[in-house]
Amino acid sequence: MDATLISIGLDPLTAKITSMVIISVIVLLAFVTIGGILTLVERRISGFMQSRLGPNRVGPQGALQWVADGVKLILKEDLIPEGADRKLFRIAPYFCLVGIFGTMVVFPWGKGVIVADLNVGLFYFISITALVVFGVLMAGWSSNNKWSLLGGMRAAAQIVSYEIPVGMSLLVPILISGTLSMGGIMASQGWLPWEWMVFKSPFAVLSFIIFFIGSLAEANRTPFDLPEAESELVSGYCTEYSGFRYAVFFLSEWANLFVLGGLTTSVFLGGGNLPGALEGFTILSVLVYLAKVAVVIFVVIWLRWTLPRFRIDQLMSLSWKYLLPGAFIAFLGQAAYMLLTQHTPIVQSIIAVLMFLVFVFVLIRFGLKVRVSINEQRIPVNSPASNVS
Amino acid sequence: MNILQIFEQIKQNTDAVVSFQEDEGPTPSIYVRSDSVLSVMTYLKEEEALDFNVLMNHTGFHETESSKLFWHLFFDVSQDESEDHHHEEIRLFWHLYSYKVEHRVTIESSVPIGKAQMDSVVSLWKSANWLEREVYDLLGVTYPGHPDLRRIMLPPDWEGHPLRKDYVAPTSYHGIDNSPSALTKSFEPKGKSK
Amino acid sequence: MTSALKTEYLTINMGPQHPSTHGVIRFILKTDGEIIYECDPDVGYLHRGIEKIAESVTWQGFVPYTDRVDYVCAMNSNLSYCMAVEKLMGMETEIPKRAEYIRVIVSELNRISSHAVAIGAADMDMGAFTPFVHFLREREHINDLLEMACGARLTYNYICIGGVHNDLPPAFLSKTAEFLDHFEIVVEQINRLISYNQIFIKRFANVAVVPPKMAIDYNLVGPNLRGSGIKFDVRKDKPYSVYSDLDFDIPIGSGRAGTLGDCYDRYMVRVEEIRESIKIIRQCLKQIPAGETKAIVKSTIKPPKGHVYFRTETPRGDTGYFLYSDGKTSPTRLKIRTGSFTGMSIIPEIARGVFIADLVAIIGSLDIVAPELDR
Amino acid sequence: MGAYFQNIKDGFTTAFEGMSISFATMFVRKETVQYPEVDISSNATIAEKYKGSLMGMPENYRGILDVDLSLCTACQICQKACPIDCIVIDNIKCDKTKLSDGDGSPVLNRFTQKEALKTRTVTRFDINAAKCMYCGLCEKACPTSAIRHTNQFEMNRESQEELILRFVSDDVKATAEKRASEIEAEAAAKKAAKAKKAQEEKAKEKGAEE
Repeated sequence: MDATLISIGLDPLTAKITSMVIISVIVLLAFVTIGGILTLVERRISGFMQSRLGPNRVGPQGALQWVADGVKLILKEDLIPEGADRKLFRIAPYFCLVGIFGTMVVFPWGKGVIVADLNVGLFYFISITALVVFGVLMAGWSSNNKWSLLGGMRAAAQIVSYEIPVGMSLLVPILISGTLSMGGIMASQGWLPWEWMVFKSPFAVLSFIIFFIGSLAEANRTPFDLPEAESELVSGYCTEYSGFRYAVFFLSEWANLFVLGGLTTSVFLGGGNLPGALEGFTILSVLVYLAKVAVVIFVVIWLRWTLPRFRIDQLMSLSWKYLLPGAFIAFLGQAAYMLLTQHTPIVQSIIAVLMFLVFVFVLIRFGLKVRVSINEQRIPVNSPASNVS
Repeated sequence: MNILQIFEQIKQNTDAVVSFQEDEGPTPSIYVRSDSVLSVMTYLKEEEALDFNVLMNHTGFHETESSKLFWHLFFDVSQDESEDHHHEEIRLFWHLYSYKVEHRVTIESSVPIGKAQMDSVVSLWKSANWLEREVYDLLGVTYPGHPDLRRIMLPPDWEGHPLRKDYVAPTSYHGIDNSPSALTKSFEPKGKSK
Repeated sequence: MTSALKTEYLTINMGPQHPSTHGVIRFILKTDGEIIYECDPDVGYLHRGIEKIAESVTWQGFVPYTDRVDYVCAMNSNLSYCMAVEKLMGMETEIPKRAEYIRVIVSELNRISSHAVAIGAADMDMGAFTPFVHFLREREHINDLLEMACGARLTYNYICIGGVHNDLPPAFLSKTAEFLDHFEIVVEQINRLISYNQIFIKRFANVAVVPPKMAIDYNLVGPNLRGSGIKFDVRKDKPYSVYSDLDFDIPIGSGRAGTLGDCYDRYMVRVEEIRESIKIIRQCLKQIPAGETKAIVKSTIKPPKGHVYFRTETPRGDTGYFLYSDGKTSPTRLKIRTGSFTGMSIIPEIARGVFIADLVAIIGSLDIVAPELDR
Repeated sequence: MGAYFQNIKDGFTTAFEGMSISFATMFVRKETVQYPEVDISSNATIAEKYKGSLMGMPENYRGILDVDLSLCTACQICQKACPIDCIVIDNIKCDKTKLSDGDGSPVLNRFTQKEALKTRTVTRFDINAAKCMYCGLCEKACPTSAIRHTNQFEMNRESQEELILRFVSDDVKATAEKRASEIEAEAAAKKAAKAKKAQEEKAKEKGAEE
C-alpha cells in the first residue's frame, strides 16, 4: 500500500503513516464486524441446540441483530458505580480490547496475507493476549463490587495458570516447524489433512488437545467461564459495566473467540494452505482459512452449550495436574520422536495418515451416535394435527 | 403403637399433667400442660420403644373463644398467671413421627396470650429451630432456650404478630402506602362479612 | 494453609436477586476468599401471608391459593389441601374411584414436570444451560396435557374438595400414553447429555454430605431424605388415595458417585423418581375406571370442629397441611409445612467450608422453591 | 494412578456423548412458537403454520372472563364464589321486558314476560381483570353458565381502570333505574289506591252501620 500511495505523489513518511492509519481502521472495522457477527452466530447456534430459533427478527433470519444490539448498547447510559475507582474503571475495557486487537499484527489471514510476519510471531501472540488479564483484573477491582472482585481474581488466577500449559504445548509445533513466525509455521504444513500440524505425530495430537483446552480457558469459554459464571458471580467482572464500555468487553470477548480459532487453525490445522496448482489465489486461501476458523469456532460454541462449568479447585487441578504434565510429555516426546524418525520421513508420513484415519473413524462413530439421537428425538408427541378435532 | 398406648406410657412414666383428647377431628391428640412440655418431649424422643426421631411440624393458633379453658379447670391453674389467660390463649401443636417404629403422635398445649412462653425443643430436634422461629414471628410465642430467636418471614422491625386474630395490618411500612385505592374499594364486597 | 495465614472474612450479600437462588432468597455469606465460613439464609422475601388469607376465604375458595403455594407443582398442592379437608370432614371414602385415579395421574404428571424443572435448574446452576431448556421443552408437553385437562398451564385449580372439577377430555389418556413413550427416551437422552457427564459428577459428588442422622434431625423430606439413604415415601409407607393399589419402587441414594447423601445422590434420586412416576401413570392409565368424577359436596362447606395434620408426598417431599376448623365457613388456622422450609434450614450447617460455587450446587440439589419456602 | 487416567477417559467419553446429543438437537424440529404470526388461540392456524410439537389451545382454556347478560339472573353466586372479590354485581327489582331497544326486542333478558316481571335486573356487573386469578370458580358456580372464560388472553391496557370489564353500560343502568322507579311508583300508586279503596270501604261500612 505504501507503494501505491507514493505513486500518487506522497512522500515516503506520510505514505507510511497514512497507510498505517488506513490499515488500522480496516482492521478495527473488520474485528468489530467479526465480533458482532459472532455474537449472533453464537446465539443462533445455541438456539438450535436448545430446540429454539434464536434471534430472527432484525433483518433476514436476524442477520442484523448484532447491529441493533450494538446501537442499543452505545445509546445506553454510561453508569459508573458510587465508590468505584473511576480511572481504572474507565480504562479497563480498553486493555481487553488492545489485548485482543493487538494480535491483528501477526494474524495470518491466508497464505501471505499478514500485516507483519514477525520472526517472534507466536511469542508476540501469547504475550499481547496476556494484556486481557490486566483489563479483567482492573475491571473487577475498580467496580467496588465484591462479586466483580471475585470474578476478577478468578480470571487472573485462571488465565495466568493456563498460560503455562498453552505455552508449553505450542512448543511442539515450534519444534516441528523450527520457527516462531506465523507465516513460517503455516508454510511448514501442507494442504492435505495429514500434512497438517495436528496429525504430524501422536505428540502433536496431544499438544493440540492441551492447547485447545487451555485456550478455551484463556478465552473464558465454558467449561472454563468462571470469571463471569452467571449462576455464581452474577456476571463476574463486568457486572457493573453498562453501555459502550460493556460493548467493548462484549466485543473483545467474541473477537477473542475468533482469535482463538485463528491461532488454532494457523498453527495446527494447516492454515490457508492450498494445493500446489492453486498457489497464488490469495482470496481462495483466505476463504479456506476462514472456513477452517468457522469450524473451530463452531466447535467452541458447541462445547459451551454442552458442558457444565468447572469449580475453581477443579480448574486449577486440571491445569496443574493434567495439562501441564501432558504438555511436558508432548514436548519431550516430540523431541524424541523427531530424533528417532528424522532419517525416515516415510515413517512420519505413514503415522500421519494413520492418525488421520483414526480421526475419521472417531468422526464416523460420532455420526452414528448423532443419527441415533436424532431418531430418538423424532418420536412423535402431541402432534398438532391430531389435536384439531 | 397407637396414640392411646402412647398416652398411657406418658402418663405412667412421667409426672407431667396430660390428658387425652379425642373429640377434636380425625386425629386425636395428647394435651400437655405448658410447663411439662419439654419433659414429655424428652421422654418421647429418648424412650426406645417410642423413639420419635422427627419433629414434622410445630405450629399454633390464637384461640379467641374461652371454650377450651375447661382444661385449666381440670389441671388446677395456678393463681399467679395473668387474667388474660381466662379469655384468650395460644394453642400449640407438635406433630411427631418415628421413621423407626412408624407411628405418629400429636402433642398439644396452650399458653396464655399475655404470657406466651413455651420451652424450646431445639435441643431435641434441630428442625424445631426454624419452626419455632416461625411461630415466634407470626404468633408471638417466645421460646426461652432457643439459640437464635428472631423473626424469619417478616422484617426485623415489623410490629405485631400477623396470625393473631386481633392483628390489624399496618397501612404503611417505611413510607410504602398500603391503603386500598378507590378502585379496590369499589370492588369491596358489601354483603360479605370478612 | 496454616492458621498464621488467616485473613479477614469477607461479608458478601448473595441475593435476594441472584441468578442461582431461583426466586427471592437472600444469603449473607462470610467468606474467606471463595470458601464460605458462615452462611445465614434470610428468607421471607416471598412471604405473601397465604396462611392469613386462608382465615378469610371459604374452604373451597382457598384451593386456588394452594396453586400459589408451590407453583412448580400446583396439582400436588391442590391434592394435599383437598385431601386434608376431606379427611377433616370425614368424607375420604366418598370420593369416586375415577376421581382418585385422575388425581393420581395429574399429580404424577405434575411431579414429573416439577422434577424436570428441579433437575434442569440444578444443571443450569452448574453452567450447563442446554439441558435446562431441554427439560423445559418436555415440561411444556406436560403443561399442554394438564391444560387440556383443566384449562390452565400453571395454576390449575383442578382438584377440588370431593373429586376433580371436570372429567378428562377423551383424547387425554391416549395423548398421555404417547407423551410417556416419548419422554422415557428423552429423559435418558438428557441424562446422557448432563447427568452422566464427568464434570457434572465431579461438581456434585462429595459436596454437602448429609448423613442419614442429620437428615432426620433436620426433618429433610422427600428426595432430599431419600438421597441420604432413608427409604421413606409417604405414598408407600402411609398410602393415601389409590397409591396402595399401584406398584412402584422408592429410589434411594447409595453414594453412587462418592459419599452417601451428597448432592449427586439427591440429584439422581429425582431422576429415578421420574421413571417411577412414568411407571405409576402407565398403571393408572390401564386401571382407570369409568364413572363419576366428583362426590356431592355442598356449595359452602362447614367441616366439624377439630384439627387434622395431613401429609402427602409432593415433589419437594412430605408436605403437611395442618387445618383447624371451628365449624365455620373458613379455616381458623391453616398451616403448610413444606419441604423447602426444612430443606432450607439445613443450609447453614452443610454450607460451612464449601466454595461459593458449591453453595449454588447445594441450593440446586435441595430443590428449593422460594414461594413454597415463604408461603 | 488408575483413577487419574479413568478421569481423563471419562471426561472425554462423557463430553463426547453430550456433544452428540446437543449436535443432534440442531436437526430436530424447533419448539418456538412465533407468537404474533401464529395465532395460538386458533387450533387450525397452529396445525397449518407451526411445525413444532406443542398443542393449540384447549376447549376449556381459562382466559379473560365474559358475561352473557341475557342469561344472567343476578343471583350473585359468582360474586360469593370468587376468592379474591374481583366481581361486583348490583341489582334492582325491575320489569325487564320494558327495557327494550327500538325494535322491541329485550336488551337484558330473554325471559318470558311473566318471569321477567319477577326477576331482578343487573345494574352493575364489573370484573376486575387485573385482579382476577383465572381460577374458574365463578364459571363452575354459575347456575346458568352466564359467566364463562373465553380463550382470549391478550389484554394490555394503559391503566388499571381500563382493565375493569364493565358489562352493564350506563344507558342500560339508567333505563333500568328509571324503570325500577316507575315500577316502584306504580306499586306505590297501586298500594295507595288499595289503601284508599279500603278506607272508602271502611267508610262505607261505617256509613252502613250508622
